[in-house]
Amino acid sequence: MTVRAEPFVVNLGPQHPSTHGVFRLRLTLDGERIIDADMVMGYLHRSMEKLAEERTYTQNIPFTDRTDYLAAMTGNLAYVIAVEQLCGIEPPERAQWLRTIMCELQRIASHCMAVGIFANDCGAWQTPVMHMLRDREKVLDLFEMACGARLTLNYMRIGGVSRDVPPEFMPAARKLIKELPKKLNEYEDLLLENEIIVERSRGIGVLTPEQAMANSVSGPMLRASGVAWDIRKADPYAAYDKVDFDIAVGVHGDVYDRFVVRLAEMRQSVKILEQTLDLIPDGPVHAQLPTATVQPIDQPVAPLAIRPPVGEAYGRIESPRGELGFYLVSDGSPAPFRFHIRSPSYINLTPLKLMSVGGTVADAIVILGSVDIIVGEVDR
Amino acid sequence: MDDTGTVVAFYMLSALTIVSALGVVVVRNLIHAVVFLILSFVGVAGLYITLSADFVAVTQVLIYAGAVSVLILFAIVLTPTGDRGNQETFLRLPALLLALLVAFTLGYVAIDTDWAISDREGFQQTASTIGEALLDKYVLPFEIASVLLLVAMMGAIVLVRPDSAMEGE
Amino acid sequence: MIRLAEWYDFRDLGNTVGSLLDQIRDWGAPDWVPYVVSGLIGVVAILLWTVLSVLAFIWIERRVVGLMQNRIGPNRVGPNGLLQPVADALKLLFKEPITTREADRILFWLAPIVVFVPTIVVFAVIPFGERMVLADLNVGVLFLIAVGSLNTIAIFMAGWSSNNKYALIGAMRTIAMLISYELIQVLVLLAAVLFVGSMRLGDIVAWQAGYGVWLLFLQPLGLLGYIVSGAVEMNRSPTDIAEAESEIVAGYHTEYGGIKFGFFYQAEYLAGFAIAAVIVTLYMGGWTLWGVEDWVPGWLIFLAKLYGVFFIYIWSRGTLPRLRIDQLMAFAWKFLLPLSLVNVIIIGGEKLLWQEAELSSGEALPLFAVVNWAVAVVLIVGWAWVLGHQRPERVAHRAVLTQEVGAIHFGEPAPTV
Amino acid sequence: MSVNLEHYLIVGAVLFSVGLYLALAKRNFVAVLMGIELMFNAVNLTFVAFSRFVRSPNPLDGHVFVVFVITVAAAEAATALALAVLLYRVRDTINVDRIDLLKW
Repeated sequence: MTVRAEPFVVNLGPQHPSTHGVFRLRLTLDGERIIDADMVMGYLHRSMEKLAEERTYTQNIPFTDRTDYLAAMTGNLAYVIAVEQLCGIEPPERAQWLRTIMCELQRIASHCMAVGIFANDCGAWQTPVMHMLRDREKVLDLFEMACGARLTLNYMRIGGVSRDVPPEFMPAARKLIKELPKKLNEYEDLLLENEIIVERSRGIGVLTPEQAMANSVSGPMLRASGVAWDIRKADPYAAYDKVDFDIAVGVHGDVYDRFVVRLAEMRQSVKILEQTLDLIPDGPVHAQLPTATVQPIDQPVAPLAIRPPVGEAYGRIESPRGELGFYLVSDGSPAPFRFHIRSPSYINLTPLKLMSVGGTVADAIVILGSVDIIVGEVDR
Repeated sequence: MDDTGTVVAFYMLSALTIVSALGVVVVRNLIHAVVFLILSFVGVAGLYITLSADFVAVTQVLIYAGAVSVLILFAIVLTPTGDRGNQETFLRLPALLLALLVAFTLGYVAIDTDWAISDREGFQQTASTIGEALLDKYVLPFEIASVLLLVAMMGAIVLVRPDSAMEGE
Repeated sequence: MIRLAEWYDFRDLGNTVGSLLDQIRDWGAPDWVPYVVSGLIGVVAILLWTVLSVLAFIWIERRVVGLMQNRIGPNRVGPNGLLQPVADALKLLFKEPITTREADRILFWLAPIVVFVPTIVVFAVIPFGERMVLADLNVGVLFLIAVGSLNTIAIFMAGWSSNNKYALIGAMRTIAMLISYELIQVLVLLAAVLFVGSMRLGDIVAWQAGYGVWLLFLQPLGLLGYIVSGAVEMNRSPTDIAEAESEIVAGYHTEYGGIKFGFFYQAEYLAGFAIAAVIVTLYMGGWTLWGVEDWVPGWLIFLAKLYGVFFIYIWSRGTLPRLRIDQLMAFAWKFLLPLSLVNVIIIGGEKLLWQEAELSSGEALPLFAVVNWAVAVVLIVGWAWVLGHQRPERVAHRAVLTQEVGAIHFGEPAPTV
Repeated sequence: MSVNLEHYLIVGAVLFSVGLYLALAKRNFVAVLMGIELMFNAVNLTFVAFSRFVRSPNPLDGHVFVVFVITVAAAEAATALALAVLLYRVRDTINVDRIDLLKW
């Protein structure tokens, strides 16, 4: 009979400085080792999917930036692509390019947050985060120039983009793209070879490709486990098939690789932005909505609401956290019959217990940081 | 030993030591008992200073108040909470009588015999003399003490290691 | 340099106080009065200095770390934030120091005091200036370690009595850390005392001034060991395990509110000053600066060096991430302990060589300095390599870039940085 | 009025008897150990007192003895507390009364 320290349950969250929002992780500890970890979610559940069924398709667009509030652009785009598939609308050329630019800018901003918060979870006392937020501010200024908002953008429309970018957007974007590689080199010098970060993240929370695929993980987590799967290449949308870029892939599947993959992805986004800013054509930014779907005047519901034909559609894109998809079922009325969000953060959390059992409390925090969840998207 | 400062210090420190020693006996919670024990250790260290034995006083604080007390605290934390009430065993009275008997005999012997008091003043500094004595006159006990410490350390670790084979029935 | 008249020559406050004491003796006070008065002046001076510099440094630290993170730092309260520490102190004063219902009342109340006292007592032994030391013990260095080991109990009391899971984990972690790094401190200070030959801090400063060399140049391994264990003792920079915000919320002082938490916060800063003071006295020549102390007041040089060393800790707090508790323990037992043992052996050998071979200090010391620095570099790099610092899975690398979708690259060699 | 050897010996005697009572009367094994530590302290005190007051060729031998006593006491405390933990692990109690079986 050994000294059995009876298991010791510790609650991380919901009110905890490093669980990225109201998310609770109940850890059962034997001394310092974690025996069991189960997640308690739903603190931020706003029942978006039910609310969306009472609103018309156009009124649902603002919902999509509130799910993943750190990557609102990608939220809008995924929903809008789904509706366009439903109605068979083809947005004009310039709108496609504008969507690509906006999504890549959003990826840079979101990855800045993710890498900064990860270094903060390792204990780096907010210094890396503050530097990365400075760069994120520049991206948010560009968004403010384009659509007036910084976080909940509501920029995309069904059939194109809400408005064309002002003339000073392009030079500002070019200036940002010139500065970013220098900043990224600085972060890589500071963080990549930092002894303590390497010590805290190498070999921790390892996810083999088979486990990743079995848990349907997507995004940087999947690529860190060595699987080169990127929806921008696999099922290109907007103007991604006309741009040349690489997929960043890790080789060990541990926390360090996720951090390294995110840094490499930011470089790829800069590479894409350089090409898009040169190749973007002129022209209209919003398609002409086909009249057939417009409802005659005498109907009490908003006259111009789009009424897609009966059927279903699934639009998916590569958001900074993984495969973000919208599944819409239309019954011919102006409001969707079923509005479901495939949120990558929620699904990326499934292997959390698999990864953190056996580690210590400090590892659990670092692993949770590397999954990079957004509780708004997890709880919808 | 007659300047007023040392005399006042002696009475205060010995009062502190004896009261906290009695506190260890009286108090009902074992953790409080350890705190009183640490207080008595520090009191004894103060008494050493009045005897101008500075090296021994600091070693006492370092070893007893710093290390041994933490050992005792950890032992209490690792053992069951049931026996933390500092209760007495059934042979309380005989123990009390024996303790008083010992106290009186020692006290009587202390007062009765006339010790060969020397008229020496306090030591100026003791550390270097102790060091030299340890290394030339008492070098053998010094080596044996180090071996003893090594054995005690290894013994303690082997005893407490969870997967050690020494299980009970 | 003309010596100004005794009493208003502020170069060293020592003789100012001395002349004051002679004044008292002339008034025919009994012999113990000047002794008590000088003690009183010393205590009041130290307390005043520590409180003021803690307040000053709360402000300096928040501004400096703010600048490191390209933000401004406190500038609302008072002229660009100068009254911020005072506001914090007042806030702490007015907050209700609640005691949790199940807490062990006496220990809960006693813990902040027992944390605070040893940290202040360390300053009694530190020589601030020429004759400015409160208690000139000739076991000074041992006194530093003994008092340093006392706050282990205080942290246990705080963690145990607040009856809170987080506090208990924090207390256990801190105690394990403190004990293992205390061992390193003892070995490192042993080497320093061995070389100088006396434990009295005054003698150590005089020795360094006499030979015009700082122990910093002679014992790099010792300094490395002491800086790291100093960072551990004051729970700061890469080792703030106790109140690792991202992990267990606030460590052993989770349950403390109001001025009780103020004591812990103040004790942490004081520990920082104490460690910096010991580093300056032992390794950086205390209040002497190669002769500069003849015309610049000694205590001014000492304070300048002390704040410089403390700035290094602020700097490392602003940049370095935190080590896990088991990595920190492994670092102590597997890396620092062997190194400090080797350091003691080398220094002992050099001391013997210096005395037996009757080398003059002119040739011996530079030779020893070069040898020690070379040995330090070789040992650190070699021992880190032996411990597997550069083993394959610890080498930093970048992501693999590929074009074809769906390929599995798990386990392939990655481009190193 | 001055303090001399007898005062210290009396304080030592009192401390020793309190330690003895603790060692004999307490039920918890760790409390018994605390009693033993107190007795060690009492003995140390008398050593230092003798080395301060009594005439002897080299007076500081008392201090050397105290240093040896302290090391032995520390080693003994470590082993005894390891035994306490082991006792708890095997017998599930460290109540001195219940451990009366000479073999186990």
